Amino acid sequence: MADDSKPPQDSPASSAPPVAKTPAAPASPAAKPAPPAPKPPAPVQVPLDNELTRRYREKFGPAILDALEDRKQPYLVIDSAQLKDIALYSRDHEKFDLLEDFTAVDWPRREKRFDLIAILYSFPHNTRLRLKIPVAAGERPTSLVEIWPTANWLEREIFDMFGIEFSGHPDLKRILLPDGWLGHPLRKDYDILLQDSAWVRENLGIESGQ
Amino acid sequence: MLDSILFYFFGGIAVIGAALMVTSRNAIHSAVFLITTLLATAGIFLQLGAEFLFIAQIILYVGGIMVLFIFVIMLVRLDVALHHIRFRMKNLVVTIVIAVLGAEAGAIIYYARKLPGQGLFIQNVAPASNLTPNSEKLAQSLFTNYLLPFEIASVLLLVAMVGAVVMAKNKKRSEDS
Amino acid sequence: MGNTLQDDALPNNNTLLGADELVLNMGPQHPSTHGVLRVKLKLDGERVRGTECVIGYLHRGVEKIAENRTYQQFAPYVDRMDYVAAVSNGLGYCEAVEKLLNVEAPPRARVIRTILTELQRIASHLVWLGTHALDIGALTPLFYCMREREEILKIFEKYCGARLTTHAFRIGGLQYEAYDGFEKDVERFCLDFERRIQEYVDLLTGNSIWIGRTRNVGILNAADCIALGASGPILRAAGVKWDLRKAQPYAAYDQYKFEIPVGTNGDTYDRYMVRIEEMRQSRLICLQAIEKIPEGAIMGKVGKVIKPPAGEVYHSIEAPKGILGYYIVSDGGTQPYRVRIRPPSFINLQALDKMVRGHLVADVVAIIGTLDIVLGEVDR
Amino acid sequence: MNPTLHAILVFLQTWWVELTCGVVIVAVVPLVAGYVVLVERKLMADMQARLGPMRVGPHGLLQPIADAVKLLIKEDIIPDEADKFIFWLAPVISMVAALTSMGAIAFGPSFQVARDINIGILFVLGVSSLGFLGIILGGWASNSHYSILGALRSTAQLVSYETAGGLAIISGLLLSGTLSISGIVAAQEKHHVWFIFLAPVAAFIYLAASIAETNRAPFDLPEAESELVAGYMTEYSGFRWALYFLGEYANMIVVGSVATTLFLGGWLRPFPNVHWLNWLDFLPALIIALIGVYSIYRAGKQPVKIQTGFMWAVALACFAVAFVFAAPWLIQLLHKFGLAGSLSLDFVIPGLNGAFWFLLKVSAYIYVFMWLRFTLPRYRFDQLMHLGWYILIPLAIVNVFAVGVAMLLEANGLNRWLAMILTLIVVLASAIFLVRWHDRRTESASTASLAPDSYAG
Repeated sequence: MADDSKPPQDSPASSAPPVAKTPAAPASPAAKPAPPAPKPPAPVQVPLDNELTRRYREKFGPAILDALEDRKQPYLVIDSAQLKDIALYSRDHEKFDLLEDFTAVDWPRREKRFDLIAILYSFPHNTRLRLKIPVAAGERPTSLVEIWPTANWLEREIFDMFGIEFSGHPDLKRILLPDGWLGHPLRKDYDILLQDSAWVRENLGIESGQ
Repeated sequence: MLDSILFYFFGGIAVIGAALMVTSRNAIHSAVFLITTLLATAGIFLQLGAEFLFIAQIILYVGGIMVLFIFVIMLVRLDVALHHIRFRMKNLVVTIVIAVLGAEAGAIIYYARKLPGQGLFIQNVAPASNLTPNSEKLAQSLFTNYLLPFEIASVLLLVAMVGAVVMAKNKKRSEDS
Repeated sequence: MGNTLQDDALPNNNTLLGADELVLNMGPQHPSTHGVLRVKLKLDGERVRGTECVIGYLHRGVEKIAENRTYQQFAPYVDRMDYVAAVSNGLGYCEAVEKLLNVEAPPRARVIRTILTELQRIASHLVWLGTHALDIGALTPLFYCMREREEILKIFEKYCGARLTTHAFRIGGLQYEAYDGFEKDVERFCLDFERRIQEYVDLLTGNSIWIGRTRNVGILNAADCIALGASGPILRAAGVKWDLRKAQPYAAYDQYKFEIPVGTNGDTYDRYMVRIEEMRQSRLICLQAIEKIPEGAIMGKVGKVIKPPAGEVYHSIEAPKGILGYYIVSDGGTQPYRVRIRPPSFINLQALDKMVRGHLVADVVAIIGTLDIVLGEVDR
Repeated sequence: MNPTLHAILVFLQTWWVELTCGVVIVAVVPLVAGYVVLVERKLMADMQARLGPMRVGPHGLLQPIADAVKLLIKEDIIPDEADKFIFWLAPVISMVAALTSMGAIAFGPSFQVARDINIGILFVLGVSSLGFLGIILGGWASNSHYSILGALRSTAQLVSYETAGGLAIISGLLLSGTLSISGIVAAQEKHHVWFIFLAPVAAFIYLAASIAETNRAPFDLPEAESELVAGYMTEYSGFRWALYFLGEYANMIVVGSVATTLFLGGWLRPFPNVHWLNWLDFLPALIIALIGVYSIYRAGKQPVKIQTGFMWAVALACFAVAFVFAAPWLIQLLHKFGLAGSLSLDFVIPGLNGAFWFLLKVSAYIYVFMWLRFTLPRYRFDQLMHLGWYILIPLAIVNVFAVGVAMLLEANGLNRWLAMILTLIVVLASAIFLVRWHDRRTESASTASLAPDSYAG
């Protein structure tokens, strides 16, 4: 189980480059090699052990992979299998009633290359909590639409930008990019030339416009 | 002279409009040609000095009824409806209808000659400009001699209107429930 | 949510009754979709049975651009998201990066930031009011609103040389000192503005057509607002007395007294009243702030090269349209590893479907107007 | 003499006034409509703290001509899927109906095409309502959803507001006792009062109905810009669009004329029977001359030479017109000095002055239209329908009865004003009742319809 705060686990175990693992980005001759892995972050994050995290750990045990604090902002690293239960618990028992944002970060060198980030806000307590859910490339995490309807478009955007599919989403399709778009732009290995050369091949009949 | 020019002008338009109305395939086009015919007829009324009739024709038929016609045609798929109307014996039916209408027209022309007066084709007409304005007279006769038929017609129309409203409301209620 | 219109093809209009539902394609080129929003309306007569928003016509990949720019280089890009409230965008971004760096802007910079941001809020609400009124058919308020907005833009222009996409703030503070007469300009505007607001109120608030067009239209109650993530005036109109400026004060908001206006019904009229009152409160904040702008430096201790330590931060502010959040991940380099922007318009727009169901086409226009979206921000 | 030529000469001798008026209407109305647009833009600009058109000619005075030229040379687009014949026909119907209905309007005691027609006001109403055919057909022919929605709205609106407007007119007709336009004006002269004072509610209802009939804000739903783009004329461009546009403005002039004739005393000057106010007859010449003086004053302030020249031209035109208006008096003056011989132009006075007063009143009426447009938001469609059916039509019916009762009371010896006020109280009370009742109805309806739906998400 990887988290970006733990340098030893950051480098991938498998030797295959992450590009080959992404199903939605077809290998293209123009595609650049994956950018170098980010430098392991210095440990600004400190382990967090307060009442809130204790409650979570108590309730979900091993599904809470880690509880950390970064610049005084707490976050939990949780197992994607338990995502829905934890989300439901957060909303109903911990009163995190607003899903302020839901997004993802790509760490291509990691075994589970994506982090889903759910930013929760509690109106009664005026506090925020981030849930960080590591997700592997082909994995289909549970959709949060039933818990927070606002997740609908946010998940569509994640799908659009990262290619993460959510199981149980009512209408998962691209939202910001056109339907025929190739690849998922916010992946670190996305190559901007991909789209261009595909268009050139299709419409001009030549190999590359560059 | 002017009168006859106008008469033949409007009459020609009315006949041409009627013919086009029957022959055109598009229902909206038919409606437009029907409007042309109605307007031309109204023109004849005006030329005859029947001003009230003229404006009643325009307001009621063209402004009211035809607008509703077009409204309905716009909303309903008439091309589909036309498909259903085609049937095998249509040529026979058409022939019969033409024959009956032709016979009727012939009979009228034939017997009209024998009627007292000048027959169907009137030779001498008083110029329309010599006629007196007749709107007031029309109103007078409607509200004196023909008051009862007039009121009965009004009540009939009112009944029809209320009936239409009731039917529409009932349908809506059953849809709601 | 998540309703899909199966039949994309528009049926021939000769078959209006044949098809039970009429699909009306509103936008992307439509006078009242505020840019390039496209809404597919499923209509039953003129009543809306469902909607689908098609967005992304203005997508520029702002979040991707951020990954290839340094922190300073990216700052002007955020102005181009919500281009009618560029200053607020800049404030959110600069404060987020400051949090990432663990620095704070000096007090003077924070007060000036507050003044400019509140002026921007007024300007943004003025644009909203004008266009919203125009959507509902009132032609005149637009020009009155633009007249006042012009005064605000003039202040911006004097301050930093730009009017629309200002790039007024820098990471760590400000680049420019307030110009001579800045306080006087702001004061003159604020003193004049109360009278001007009264003009809009006179034109609209008591007008029975306006009330008829807005009251009970597009109701979104508090529970729905929170579930759909709708924030800002929409949330407050539903009766939730919540404002990030009070809940988690940033910039210099903790120093000033102001009220959070709330509505009761959560309809279009309440949102109108809330925004009008917000303009008044912003005016009060500005007046308080120019009373005493602290002396001192305007730039915090930030080096020429910004290299935040690895880690991540989320910072959100109360932009004119709602919660504007920045989630920034640093890998320790000079360029952000990931910048996620939580655009209020994008998330508020999601509530459109719920708000318009059962209403008429004319109300769709009013509701899009009352959501106060800016497509540059929706599409990023 | 050649008999044909003779016949033509006789024809021209009998009909020259009518022919001239017809030609003038067809030729001048588009131009006037263009300038009404300019005036509207200028007024709107004034109310909205801006300047309006300023570029073409001094103060934008040539803007309508530039617009017309632009529209003429614009590409004429007919959508592929449109019904070409109807698409072509519809704007023509709209324009022709508006122009034809002007035929029966008396712009002055002698400026009328259909002079003898004894159903004048019905003619105007009936023929101008034909313009809606153009709108409906155009909306259908464009084969576009916005167009057809505009056409549907337009039809529904026509049916509702023609009824209310017609009933309002009946109230006026009851007072005049004739359908003939000159008869109506004569009746007002005889009664010594404009009918707006005898039947104010009818005048108000007609104002509302006429705004709806001309598709102007706040009832401009068939072309509601922010909802239906441009409604029935969404797909029209270039000169076809201009025909619709001209039709709309010509229609404004028509309804303004009807209202003027029926409620504002037609071509009569204020207080036509008060002799010590006869100097008012001299007012038209004076006003026009003053406009000329003002133009000269402005001419000095124009930045460009050609604009100065244009302003001078405007001033000269004003003086020429003023001279025509003043000519009868000048000749009277000459008579005093025994200079003019047997020449007399006195017969021109009622005609010219009548036209002046008539157009002034029409302008005032149109000004109210514009004023409302810049001030009020737009009604929603159902609100418009409710206003028409639940408030205006019942009120109009009540008003017809009230006017009838008032006339009966007067015939039985009651003071006219007393009778009028008594019935007016009844009408206003019923108006208040209708509005209250309708408000309560809609309130309960809206809460009922929203309740089950509000948790659909």
